[in-house]
Amino acid sequence: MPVFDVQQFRQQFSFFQHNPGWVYLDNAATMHKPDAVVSAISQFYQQHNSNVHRGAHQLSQQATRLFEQARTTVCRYINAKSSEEVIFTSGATAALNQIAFGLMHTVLGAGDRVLLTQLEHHANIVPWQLHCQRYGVIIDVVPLTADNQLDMTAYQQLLERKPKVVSFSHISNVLGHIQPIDAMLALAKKAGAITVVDGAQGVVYKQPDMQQLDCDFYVFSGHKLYGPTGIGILYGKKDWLEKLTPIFAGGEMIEQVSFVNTTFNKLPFKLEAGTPNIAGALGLAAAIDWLQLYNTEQLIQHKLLLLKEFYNGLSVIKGIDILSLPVHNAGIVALNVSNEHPADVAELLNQQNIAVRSGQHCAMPLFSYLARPGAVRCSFAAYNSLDDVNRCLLALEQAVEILTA
Amino acid sequence: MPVFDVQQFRQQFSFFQHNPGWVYLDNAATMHKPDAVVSAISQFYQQHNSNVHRGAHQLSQQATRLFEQARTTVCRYINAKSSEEVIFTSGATAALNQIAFGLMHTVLGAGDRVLLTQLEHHANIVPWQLHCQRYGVIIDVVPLTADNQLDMTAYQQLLERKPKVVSFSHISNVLGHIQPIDAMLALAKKAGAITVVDGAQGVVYKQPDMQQLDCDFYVFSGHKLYGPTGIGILYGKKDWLEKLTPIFAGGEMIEQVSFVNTTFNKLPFKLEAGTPNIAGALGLAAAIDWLQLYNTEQLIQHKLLLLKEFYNGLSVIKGIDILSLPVHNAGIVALNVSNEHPADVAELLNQQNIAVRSGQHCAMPLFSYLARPGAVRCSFAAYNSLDDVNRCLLALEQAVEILTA
Amino acid sequence: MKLEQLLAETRSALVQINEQDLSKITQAKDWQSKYRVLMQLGKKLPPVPEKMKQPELLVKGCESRAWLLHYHNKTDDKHYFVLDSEARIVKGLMAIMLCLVNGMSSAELAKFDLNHKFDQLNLKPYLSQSRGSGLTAMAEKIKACC
Amino acid sequence: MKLEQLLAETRSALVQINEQDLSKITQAKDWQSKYRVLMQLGKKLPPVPEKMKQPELLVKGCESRAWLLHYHNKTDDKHYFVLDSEARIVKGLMAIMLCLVNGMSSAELAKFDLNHKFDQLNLKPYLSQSRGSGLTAMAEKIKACC
Ligand SMILES: Cc1ncc(COP(=O)(O)O)c(C=O)c1O
Ligand SMILES: Cc1ncc(COP(=O)(O)O)c(C=O)c1O
Repeated sequence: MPVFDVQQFRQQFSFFQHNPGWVYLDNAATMHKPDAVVSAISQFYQQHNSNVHRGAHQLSQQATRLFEQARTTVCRYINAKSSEEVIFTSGATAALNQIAFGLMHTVLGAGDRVLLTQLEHHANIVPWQLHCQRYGVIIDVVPLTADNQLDMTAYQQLLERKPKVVSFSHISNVLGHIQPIDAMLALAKKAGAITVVDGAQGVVYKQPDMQQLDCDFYVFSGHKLYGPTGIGILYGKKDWLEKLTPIFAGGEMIEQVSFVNTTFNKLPFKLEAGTPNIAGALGLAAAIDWLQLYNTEQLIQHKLLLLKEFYNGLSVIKGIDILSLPVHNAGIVALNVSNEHPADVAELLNQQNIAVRSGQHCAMPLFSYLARPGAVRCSFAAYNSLDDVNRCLLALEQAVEILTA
Repeated sequence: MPVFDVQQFRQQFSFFQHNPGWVYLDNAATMHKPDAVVSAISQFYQQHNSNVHRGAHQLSQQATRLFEQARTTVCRYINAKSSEEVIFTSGATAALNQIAFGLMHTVLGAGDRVLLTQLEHHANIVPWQLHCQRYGVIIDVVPLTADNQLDMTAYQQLLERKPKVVSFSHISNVLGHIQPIDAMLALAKKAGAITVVDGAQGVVYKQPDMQQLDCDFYVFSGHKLYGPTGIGILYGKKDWLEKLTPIFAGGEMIEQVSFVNTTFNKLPFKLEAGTPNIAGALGLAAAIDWLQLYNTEQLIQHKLLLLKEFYNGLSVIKGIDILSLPVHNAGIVALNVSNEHPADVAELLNQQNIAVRSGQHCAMPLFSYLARPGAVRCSFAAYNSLDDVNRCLLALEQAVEILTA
Repeated sequence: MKLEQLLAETRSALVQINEQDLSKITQAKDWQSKYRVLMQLGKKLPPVPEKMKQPELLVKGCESRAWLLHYHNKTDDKHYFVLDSEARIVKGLMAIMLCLVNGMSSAELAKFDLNHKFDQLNLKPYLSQSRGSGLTAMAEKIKACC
Repeated sequence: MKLEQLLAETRSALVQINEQDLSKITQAKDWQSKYRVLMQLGKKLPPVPEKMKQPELLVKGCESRAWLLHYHNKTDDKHYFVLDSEARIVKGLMAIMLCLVNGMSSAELAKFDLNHKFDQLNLKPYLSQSRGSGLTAMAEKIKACC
């Protein structure tokens, strides 16, 4: 197997040619798209554009075929049992909202419990709050240990309260920690809970295998996986998807409508109201096809190399407060310069063309637990090079120098 | 003013070069995209890609600026009072669901009434049903007159029941009839109702003016207005948008989150949970910018010319049952061949490379009222030529011949 | 009308289609002739009486409504079908599908590859995944019988 | 500490910034020096005591928290401000903003064009629409006072 050639990989992203001066380390927010994805979108619009599941004509049938092929591509990639288990949504947020709303009333009712964790992204907190409040469902929260990892003892104790749903992120978008997902799912299942995994960051790290994970739901966004904005995936086991009340109703998700009574179409259509993001689905499939040209293990190793180099470099800069652990880390490092606000640090990095995100990263409960106003987050992708790491480190040194002068 | 040159207009759509044999008359389902829209999307991904409203870095700030400029473009186009009144959604269906869900509990409660019409698209029926059922809200329906127009007398009588919401389509997606929207809105407002306009077809016909229409909500989809899939607009007067409960919760739509209490961000962010379809928003803005290079009146006149030619041609084909009226028609003709199923007619047109849609067009209640199994729908766009019309007419003759042989 | 009678009539119609019409379709010179034959095929099948068209017999995912009745002879493990459709072309295509599967055993039905067969008959383009045509839905419903 | 005292201290700090520091920023040779000055600016403003940082004073849309206090002298129609921010660079930029508007009349404030002024000072890039920086949000909050 040839060694991983980061320059060859990087060349497939026109973005870097257009922005040569920049070091992009905001990958956990969104990733860049290889040209293959951009072409797939253009090609759809310029050659195959038509609405799906509607037309009596070949153009529409062809668009439908492409759209359903995209579903199959996703299905195979995540090793779902069948394409019906793959629902296209507008993103991870939409998918989590569909799950939370869809379980209310039918599955969850007054007095039932939902178990979340302290480090969830708002998208895996607020939809539950929004709908649980209306239906009297109670939310429990798994706390963290002193080194910012999930407290597994507390998790087990909370499972004794018999939550009907356990929902947690595969990988923390702030800390980059890979959760002990197998153990967590096994315990949740033993406790009889429906399991929901927020895979927004998880899917980026490694191809997730639905049949092996055996969770009931798994969600992610296309734009974080080299794909377009406005598309995401709600994976669910068929039986559970059947139980979800659709959050959106509209055309084609319906079997029969009258003003008296409406029956829904079968899966996956039942949960895809309205004209879907056809180009988005094709773009996501193109991203997956493209990604599969590479060896996953090599990409992971490359990212781990970057991570190691980064941690090494950080250890010699004075006053750096690192929140992320280097082990079981998917390539995200949250840090602060002691006694400085992260916004100042990020702004000084920005001046040096280092793109990072600062703030609370849509995870306010985590930061109130950490008792910090936020953090600077450096998140790495396979297209980042050792040079990117070193430029970031130098810029960070410079920032520390200016701040502490 | 130079006369409208349909060939010049048409040349801006690569789709037609790639599909030279086809006559595309399925425009009410989705429209083709000018190359300007496709380039805007590619350009975003290849030059400016970044997440919005999040990053501390210039790339993100630039993406945010582009995204907010897109909002301003839409705001100006529909003459909304301010950009806060323009919410990006994944489409018209999502927008209507947000309105229906968002008004429940806070504005609508048990015993309240919502007034719809017999010819609505499912997207303006089922969301109301879905949520009204849970909250005990009653739906009334405006019937049609013998010539398939809204029964204005009945409308006025139903308004006497004091519905809290009146929701109807600007233009019927099946019949193409332009509703007497000014009169309907005036009456609804006099009755004190919140007014919702499904503009999915309306916005395509003519630039809608929010301040002149003065409705409370107006929604449409990008993909039917020369724009991308996966993007749509929820316009609402600020006061009403403020009253909507968000249907989706997640990142950036939040001001403050804890496990005890969550407060929402201000408009428009409150109603835009999660990473938005950034490329979609830019694509829609590019479509609007491009469209404004043309004279709306000329485009309308061209479409009316096509319509006249089509009606003339239809009048000499035997056994054609036309459901649409030629007056106040935006360019959509629903028809049947007497005693034949529309699917057969559409299939014979398809064989001749005429792309039309057949079926009930997501408007089953209309068809049960019309007592027909469906219809063939020919919908025209400004890029259609007289040649398209004539080829469709010839193909229809051929179809009739085969069916009645 | 009883199911037995419908089954018998369908069966003999299918034999006739198989022997006489299938070749006409593959040999048709132009699409017009092909469609004329297709529509005649549909007419050969007995119409299902309105009151037998129960909702559970509806093939979901058809733009035009279609109904499938099924009978499994347990003694010799053979499956027999009756169908009707509002749309004539679809009915013709579905009739061809029935020709291929009527009288099959459970094992044969399970193995049956409609795509392949339709390909051989140059009818593959009709088996689109579009919900419109409903042929795939019909094929699924047929296979689900075994 | 009382509001009067904060106002007075802010006012004299702003005079000093206006007279001494603004020119330093425009004349700074490299970005490092510019940022050093910016951070010094922030330090010149008196910190707002924790218990005065009421939620309603928070400027919404800042990634780092910032607070704005306002006093309107009705006799001579002049507006005075006090601000604080967790982030030093943002505080420096906000201080410049205050320099420009402190003591304005309602009419002047309504007319005031921050974009234009920041452009003149070569600070326009900081006024992005991004929610992160919060400068635009601060400017809006200031203008909303009149
Ligand atoms: C009148 C009307 N309303 C709503 C819709 C739904 O639009 P979309 O499928 O883009 O959400 C359509 C289009 O199908 C329509 O024609
Ligand atoms: C862990 C996690 N969950 C959910 C989301 C929400 O994803 P999106 O904004 O694409 O809907 C994100 C990304 O911001 C995330 O990192």
